[in-house]
Amino acid sequence: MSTQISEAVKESSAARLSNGQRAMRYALLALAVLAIVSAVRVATGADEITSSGSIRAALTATCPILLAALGGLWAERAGVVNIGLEGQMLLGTWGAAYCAYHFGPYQGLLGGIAFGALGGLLHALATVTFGVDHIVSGVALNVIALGLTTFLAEAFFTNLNSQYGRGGPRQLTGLQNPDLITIPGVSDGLVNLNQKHWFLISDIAGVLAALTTRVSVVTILVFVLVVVTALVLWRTTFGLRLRSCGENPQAAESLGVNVIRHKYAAVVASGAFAGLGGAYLALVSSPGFGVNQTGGRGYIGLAAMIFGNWRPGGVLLGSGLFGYTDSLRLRDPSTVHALLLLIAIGLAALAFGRFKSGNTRGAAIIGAFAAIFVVWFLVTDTVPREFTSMTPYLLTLLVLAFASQRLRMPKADGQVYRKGSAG
Amino acid sequence: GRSDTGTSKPGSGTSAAADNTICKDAKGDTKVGLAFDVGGVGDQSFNDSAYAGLKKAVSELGVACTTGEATDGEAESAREDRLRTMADAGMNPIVAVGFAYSEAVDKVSGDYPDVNFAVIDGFDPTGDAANDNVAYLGFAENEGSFLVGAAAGLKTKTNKVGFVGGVHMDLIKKFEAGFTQGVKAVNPKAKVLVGYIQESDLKGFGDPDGGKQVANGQLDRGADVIYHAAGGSGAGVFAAVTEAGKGQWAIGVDSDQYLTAPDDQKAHILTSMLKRVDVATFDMIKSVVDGAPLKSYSTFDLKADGVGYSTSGGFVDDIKAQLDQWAEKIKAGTIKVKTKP
Amino acid sequence: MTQQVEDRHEVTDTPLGIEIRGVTKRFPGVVANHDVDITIRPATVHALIGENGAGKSTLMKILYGVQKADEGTIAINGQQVVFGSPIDAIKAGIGMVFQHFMLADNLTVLENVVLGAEKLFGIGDKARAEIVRLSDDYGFDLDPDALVEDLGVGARQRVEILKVLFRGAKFIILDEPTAVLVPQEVDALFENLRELRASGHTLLFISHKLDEVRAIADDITVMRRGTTVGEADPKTVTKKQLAELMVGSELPSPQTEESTVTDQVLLSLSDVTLVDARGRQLLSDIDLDIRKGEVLGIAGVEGNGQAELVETIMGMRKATGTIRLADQDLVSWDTRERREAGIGFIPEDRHHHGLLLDAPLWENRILGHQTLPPSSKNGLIDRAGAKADTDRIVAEYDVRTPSINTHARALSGGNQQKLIVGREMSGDPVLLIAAHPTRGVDVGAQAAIWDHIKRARREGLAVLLISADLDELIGLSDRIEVILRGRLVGEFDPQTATPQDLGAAMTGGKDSAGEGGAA
Amino acid sequence: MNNMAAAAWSRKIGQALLAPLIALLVAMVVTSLVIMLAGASVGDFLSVLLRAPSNRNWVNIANQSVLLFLSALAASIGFRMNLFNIGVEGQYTLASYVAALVAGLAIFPGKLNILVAIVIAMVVGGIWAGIAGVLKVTRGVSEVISTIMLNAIAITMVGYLLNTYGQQYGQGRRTKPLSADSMFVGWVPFDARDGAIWTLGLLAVLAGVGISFLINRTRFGFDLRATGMNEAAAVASGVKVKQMVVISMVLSGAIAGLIWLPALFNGAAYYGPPFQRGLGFAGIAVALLGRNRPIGIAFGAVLFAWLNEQANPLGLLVGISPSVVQITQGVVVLAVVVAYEVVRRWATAREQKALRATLDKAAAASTDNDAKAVAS
Ligand SMILES: Nc1ncnc2c1ncn2[C@@H]1O[C@H](COP(=O)(O)OP(=O)(O)OP(=O)(O)O)[C@@H](O)[C@H]1O
Ligand SMILES: Nc1ncnc2c1ncn2[C@@H]1O[C@H](COP(=O)(O)OP(=O)(O)OP(=O)(O)O)[C@@H](O)[C@H]1O
Ligand SMILES: [Mg+2]
Ligand SMILES: [Mg+2]
Repeated sequence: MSTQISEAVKESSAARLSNGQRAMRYALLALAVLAIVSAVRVATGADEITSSGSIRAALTATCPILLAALGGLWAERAGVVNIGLEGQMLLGTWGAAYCAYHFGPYQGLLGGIAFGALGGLLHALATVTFGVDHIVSGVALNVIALGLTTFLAEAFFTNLNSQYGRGGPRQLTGLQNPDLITIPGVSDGLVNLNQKHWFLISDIAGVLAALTTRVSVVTILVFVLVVVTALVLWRTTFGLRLRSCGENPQAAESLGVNVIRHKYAAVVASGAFAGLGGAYLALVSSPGFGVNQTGGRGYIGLAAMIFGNWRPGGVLLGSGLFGYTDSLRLRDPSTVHALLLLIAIGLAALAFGRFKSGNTRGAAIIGAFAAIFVVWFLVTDTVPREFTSMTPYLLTLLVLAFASQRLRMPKADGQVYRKGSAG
Repeated sequence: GRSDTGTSKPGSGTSAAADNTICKDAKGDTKVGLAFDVGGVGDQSFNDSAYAGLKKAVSELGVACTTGEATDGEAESAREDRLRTMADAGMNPIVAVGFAYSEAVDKVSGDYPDVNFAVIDGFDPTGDAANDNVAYLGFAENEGSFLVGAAAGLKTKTNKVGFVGGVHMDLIKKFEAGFTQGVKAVNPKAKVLVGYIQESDLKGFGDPDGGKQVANGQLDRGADVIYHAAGGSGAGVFAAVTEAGKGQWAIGVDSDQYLTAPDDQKAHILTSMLKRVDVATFDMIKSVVDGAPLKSYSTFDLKADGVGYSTSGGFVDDIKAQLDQWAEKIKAGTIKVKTKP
Repeated sequence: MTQQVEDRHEVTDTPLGIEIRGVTKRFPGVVANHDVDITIRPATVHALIGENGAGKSTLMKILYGVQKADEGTIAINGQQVVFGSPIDAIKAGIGMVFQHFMLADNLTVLENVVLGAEKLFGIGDKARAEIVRLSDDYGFDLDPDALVEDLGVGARQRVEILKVLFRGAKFIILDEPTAVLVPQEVDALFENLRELRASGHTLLFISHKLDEVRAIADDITVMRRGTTVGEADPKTVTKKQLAELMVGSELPSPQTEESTVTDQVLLSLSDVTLVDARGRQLLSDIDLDIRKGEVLGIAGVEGNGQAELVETIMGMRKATGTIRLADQDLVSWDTRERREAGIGFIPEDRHHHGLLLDAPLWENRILGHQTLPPSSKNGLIDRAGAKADTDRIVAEYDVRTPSINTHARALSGGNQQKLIVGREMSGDPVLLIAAHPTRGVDVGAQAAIWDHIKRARREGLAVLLISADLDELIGLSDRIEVILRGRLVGEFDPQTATPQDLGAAMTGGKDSAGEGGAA
Repeated sequence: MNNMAAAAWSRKIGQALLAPLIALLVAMVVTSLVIMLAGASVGDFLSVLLRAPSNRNWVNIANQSVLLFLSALAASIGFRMNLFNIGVEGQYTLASYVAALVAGLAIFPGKLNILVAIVIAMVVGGIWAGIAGVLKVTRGVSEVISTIMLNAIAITMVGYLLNTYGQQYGQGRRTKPLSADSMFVGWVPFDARDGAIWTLGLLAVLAGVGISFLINRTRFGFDLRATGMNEAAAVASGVKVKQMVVISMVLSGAIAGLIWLPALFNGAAYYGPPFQRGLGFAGIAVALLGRNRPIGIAFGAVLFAWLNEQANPLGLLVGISPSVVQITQGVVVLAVVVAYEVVRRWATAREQKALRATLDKAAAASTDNDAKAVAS
C-alpha cells in the first residue's frame, strides 16, 4: 500500500507519462497488490478479505469519507483550509433527509449538496470576504452545524410519518433510496467465481462482482466525481485558475484572475462535496438521517486528503484504506488477523525499497516492524477485540509513519488573502 | 412506541418543541416529571417507551407532567440541575430515564425527602440506606433476549444467527448472553455470530451505517436472523436485512419496532424484545397516585411482565406456543438465564 | 521645476505612449503618490528612479490596474483609460513584471505563463508551441514543462517577461528587474529589452542602480516622497546628479580604508561539504579562513550555494567537514550556541529570516538574542533591558519609527534593515555573517549601514559579506572569494578586481578566473 | 506620540470590549432568526437564557468554566506556534482515566494521592500528545491526522480497559472510587444543596498564570511565540523547532491531562459514566474565541459555561431544544473574529496615520533644500 503512495508522490514531479502509460502502470500496480492480497487470503483462509460483499461494503464505507476528502481537496487547492467539512457533511445529512422525504431520493441528493454548499458559502464568506482565520471559521462552522441540524431535526422531523419515512426529533428513517444497479448475468457469474476461492481470479471476480451487484448509482457517481475532479482541476482553465489561487493568489490576481470569485467557487464546491457525503450517509449507506450521524467522518476525510498529498489519486487511496479496514473489522473482526500478514508484507516491501535506495538503517527499522507483525500473526489466532476496533486508526498512523513523507500542500494554503495585495 | 402519533402528510409538523404535547394539556393533582436521557422523545426506543408510560398515566390516572432531556456531552451537574428544577417546580414523582441518572438522583433525592424519584435501569451508587424516596426500576433483558433467541433458533434455516451490539459494554453483553442461550436452547446446532459496532465509544448507538455493515457481514456469512441491541444503529440492521431479501429476519429491541418501522421493513421484523419501560414508568406513577410509592429495587422480569417479545406482524404465531413454554420455564425458575456471555 | 522633454523628439498630433497626469493615491494615513505627472514616449525605455518608499511601485500598480488612483488620469495613445483590475490593463496592452516574483512555484512554466490568458491559445499544445516560439525568438531558453521551483533566478525573471510577451503587451513595466541579477544576466536582459524596444515595445524600467539606468534608459523620471521631482537625460546626467535628485544628498560609495586585517584566524572552514536529501552536492569542499578585522566577500550568482554556506556556518544545516571559531570546533554546536559564541547574522531575506513582522520592535530586538543580555536575565526575558537597548539601536542606527512598540511591519524596508543591523551588531559580536545587508535599501541608509560595518571591523570584527551588488563587495571587502555551483572557484583582490572580472568568474565564463584575478 | 498612545488605547478597549459585545449581539440575532424559522418563540428563548442564574447555576457556571478554561488553555499552547492539537479530547480522556485509576488504588495516604494523580495525569496527557509531536518531527506526519487518530485510539482503549478491568457499577463500569480523605470538600458559597465550587478550580488559576508567565516572560515562551509568528526567523534565531514542537505538544497534553481533575476530586470520585465527554472539542472553540490568550480564554470559558448552564432547562421550561445554544456558540466564535478584524483594521489605520504624522514632522525638520531639476 505504501509503495503506491510513494508512487503517487513521485508521479507529481517525475517525467510526465502519457495517459495511457500511466493508466497501464496503475492497473499493473493494482493487479500486483491484488495478487499479494490474494496470496494472503489463500494462506490464511480469510476469504472475507476479498469477498464481493466485503469489497462492496468497503466501497460504501469509503464513499462518504472520499467525498469529504474531495471537498477538502477543492478548497485547499484554492488555498482555503476547510476544517468545517464535518459541519458541511452534517448539514448535508439534514438537507438530504428533508428533501428526500418531501420530494424524493434524487432531490434528496440535491438537497444534501445544496445544504453542504450553503455551509461552504458561509465558510467562504468568513474566510475570503472577512479574512477570518480558516481554522477558526471551520471550527465555528462545525459547532453551528451540529446545533443547527439537531435543532432543525427536532423542529421539522418530529411529526413526520408517512410512506415516505418516519421521523422523530433525532432521526428520519425509511427514506427512499437512490436506485441500486445490478448487471444481471455478469453479477451472478462473478459472485460464483468469487466463491470458488481461486487464487487471484476469485479476487478479481470479487472486485468486479462488487461493482456489478447492487451497487448504488450514487457510488458510481462518487467515483466519477474523482475523475471529474482530477480533470477539472488539472485539465481546464478554471482548474488552473483555481489552483493558482492556492499556490500564489497575488500572482493570479496580477494576471487578471478573479481570486475572490475562484476561492468562493472552490469553497462552495467543497461544501457541496461534503454535503453530498452527508447525503450519501443518510440515503445510501444508512437507512436515514440521525443526529450527528457523521461521527467524525469529516475529520477522517481531511486526514485522507492530507494522506493523499492533495492529489485525487492519493485521496482515493487514503479514503479507501480507511473505508476498507473499517468495514472489514465491522463485518468480520476475525479477518483483521489476516491483515497482520498483509501489513507485514507491505512493510517488508517498503523495507526492501529502502534497502535498495541505500537507506539500510531505515530498512532495518521497518524490517524489524515487519518481523514483529509476522511473529504476531504466527503466535496468535485472533486479534483482540480492542485492537480490531482501532484498526483503521492504527493502520492510518502506521502507514503515515512508514511511508515516505514528501507531502506538499498548496503553498498559500490557509493564508488569508486580501484583494489588491498583488505586487 | 409512537404508534398513535398518527399519520401526517409530508410538510406537516413544524414545531420547535419536542413532541411533549401530552404535557401541554395534561392536568391533575399529581405532577409527573420525566427526565429523558440523550435522545429524548422520538428515539423509537427506550425514551419513547417511557413516554408511552407517561401518556398512559395521563389518560388513565389524570396526572399533569413536564419533560426534560439530556444533551450530548453535558456536565454531570446538568442532570442534577434538571432534577432539581423539576423538584422545585413541584413535580412528584420524578422519573429519570436511564442508568446515567443514578448518580444525580442519589445526590438530589436527599434534599427532597418528600419527592419520589425513580431511575429506570438505575441503582444506588453509594449503597447506603438513605434513599427511601428512590425506586430503582431494573429489567431482566437477558430473559427477554432468551425468548427472541429461541425464536431466532427456531426460525433459522441456515443455522446461523447474528447478534449486533452497539457498544461492547456490560449492559449489552447481558442481551447477548440471553440471546445466545435462547438460540442454543432450541437449536444446539445453530451458531451465533456476534458483532459490536464500537468497543467503547458510545457513538456505536447512533451509527446506522455501522449497524448495517455489521449486519451485512453476518448475512454474507450465512446468518438469516439478526437481533440487534444497538439503539439508533438498529435502523441499519433492519435496512441490511430488508435489502438482503426474503427469508431474512431482523429482531428489534426495547419497543415493538414493527410498529415504528417503515412499511418495506415490516415484513422482515420477526419480533422485538420488549423492555417494558412504559410499564415501569406507569407503575411508578400509579404507585404515587395510589399513595404507596415504589421504593428500592424492583426488577421487571418476565414474571412481572417487564420484558417479553412482540407478536405484531404475526411472524411468530407458529412458534408462539413453544416460546411461551420457554417463558414459563424461566418464570418458574427451572431455567436460569445468564447475564454474561 | 520639471524639465520639458518634447524638444528632443518630434511632436506628433495624436500623443502616443502613456500620459500620467495628476495621479494621487492615499493609503490609510499615507500618501503614496501625490500629483504625479509622467509622459512616456512610445518605443522607448523610460526609467523611474527614487528612494525607498518614494511611491514607484504604487504608481506602477495603479498603471497596471492592481490599485485604483484616488485622483488623476491616465491616457494611453491619447485615449483616457480607467482600469478596474489588471484584466483591463492587460486588454489595453500593458504588462507588468513585479518587484517580487509573481510565480506559482508548484506550477509549470506553461501554467504560469498561460494563467489568466487561456483564451489566447488554450492551456494545451497550442500554448506550448507559442511559448517555445517566443522563448526561441528572444533567446530565453525555457522549457514549458519545467516546474518553476526548479528554475534559477535568471530563468524566473525570463518567465516573468515571457508572461508579459505571451499576452502581446505593448507597454511593459519592469519593477526592479535587475536587483537579483549578476552583471552578465543584466547584460542579457538589457539585450532583450533593446530588442523589445526595437520591435516597438514601450518599456518602463525601475531600478536603484544608477549605472544601469544610464545604460539602458532613453528618459529618466525621478520620484521623491510620492511625487515626480524631475527628469533627466541619461546621456548627459551623472550618477552624482541623479543621486542628489533622488535624496538630496551626496551619493556615498563604499571605500575601504587602510587594512585592519590581523593574522589571527577567527573563522576557519575546511572540507565543508553539504549534500541535500536527493543526494545533490550543495557545497563541495569549501575551505576558507577569515581573520579578525577582515571582511571576506563572497561573490556569486544567486543559487550557487551562498545561502547554504551561510546556513551551514549558522548551524541551520548540517554539513560534513570542520568549522572552527577561533579555537573551538563548531560542528556539534547548534545555532543558538553559535550565536552565543558571538556570531551575528544579517539574513538575506529580512522578512523571511530576520523579523517577526507582527511583533513590536523591542521583541524583534530579542530575536536571536533570547539567551543573551540585555534581553535575557536569569533564564527569563528581560523586557526592560530589551526595551532600553532597542531605544539605543533606534538612536544609534537612525531607525525612523515613532516608538519601539510599533510593529515591525509598519516600518519601511530600509528601517527594518537598520534595526536588524543594529541588533546583530549589538553585544559586540566577533563574527558577522552579512548577506545582502543593503538589498533594496536606499542610498542614504546604505551608507549608514556600510559605516557601521566598517567601524566594527576596525575594532576587530571579522565579517563574511555576501552581496549581489559587486560595487558593494569591492568597496567593503579585504578579499573576495567567488562561489560557483557550491565550490569556491577563485580569489580576488578588490583593489584590482573589476565587476567584469568577478562577473566572468561567477558565471564560469573563464575557467582560470581565480588564478587570473588572484592578488 | 499622543496619537500613538490614543490609537493603541482605543484598539485595546475596542478589542477587549467592543468586538466581543458586537459578536454576542450578532450571535443572539442569528440564533433568534433560527428559532423564528422553526416557529418557536424568541421571547421564551431569551427569557430563559437571560434569566438571573440561581445560586446553584452560579456554582455550576463557575465549575464548568474551570474545565473549559483548562481545555482551551491546552489547545491554545499548540495554536500559539501553529500546531493544531485536535487531540485534547483523547488526551484528557486517557489522562483522567489513568489518574482516577491510580488515585483509586490509594497507594499514597490522603491528599498526597491527589498530588500524585495530578502529576500522573499530566504525564499521561503529555505522553499521548507527545506521540503526535514525535511523529511530526521524525516522520513528518501532520499533527492534524495523528491527533484525530490518537483520539479514537485513546477513547477505544479507555473503554476497553474500563470494561475489562473496571469495577461493576450498576450497568456500567468505573474505576475504584477514591477514599473520602483523598477528596476535596470544595468551597460552598451558598447552601450545601447548591453545590460546592471545586477546590481544584485553583488548577485553572495556576495553569493560567503559569502558562501566561511561561509564554510571555520566559525564553521558552519567546521561542514558542517566535516559531508561531515566523518559523524561518525562529530557526535563524537559534530556536530548535523540532524540539519546540515536541515540547509544546507535551505541554499542551499535560495541561489537557488536568481538565477533568477538578471534577474528579470534588464531584465524581471515580472515572465512570459521569465522566464529561466533549470538553476537548469545546475547548478548541473557546481557545479561538479567546484568541489563545489566557485572559481571553477565561472570558470565553465563562461565556460558554453560562450559555450551557442557562440553556439546560430550555426544553423543560419553554420546550425549545437546548441544542440551539450551540448555534449561538458557533456564531459567537465566528462573529468575534470578524469583529476583531474590523476593529483591527480601524486601529491599524489610526496607527499608520500617527506614524506618518511623526515621520512627516521629522522629515520637515531635517530637509530644507528641496528637489532640484537637473539640466539636460
Ligand atoms: N479558453 C477557455 N477554455 C476553457 N475554459 C475557458 C476558456 N476561457 C474561459 N473559460 C472559462 O470561463 C470562465 C470565465 O472566463 P473569463 O476569462 O471570461 O473570466 P473573467 O470573466 O475574466 O473572470 P474570472 O477571471 O474571474 O474567471 C473561466 O474561469 C473558465 O472557466
Ligand atoms: N497596500 C499598502 N497599504 C498601505 N501603505 C502602502 C501600501 N503599499 C505601499 N504603501 C506605502 O506607500 C509608500 C510607497 O510605497 P512603494 O512600494 O510605492 O515604494 P517604492 O518606491 O516602490 O519603494 P521601493 O524602492 O522600496 O520598492 C510607502 O510608504 C509604503 O509604505
Ligand atoms: Mg444513597
Ligand atoms: Mg517598489
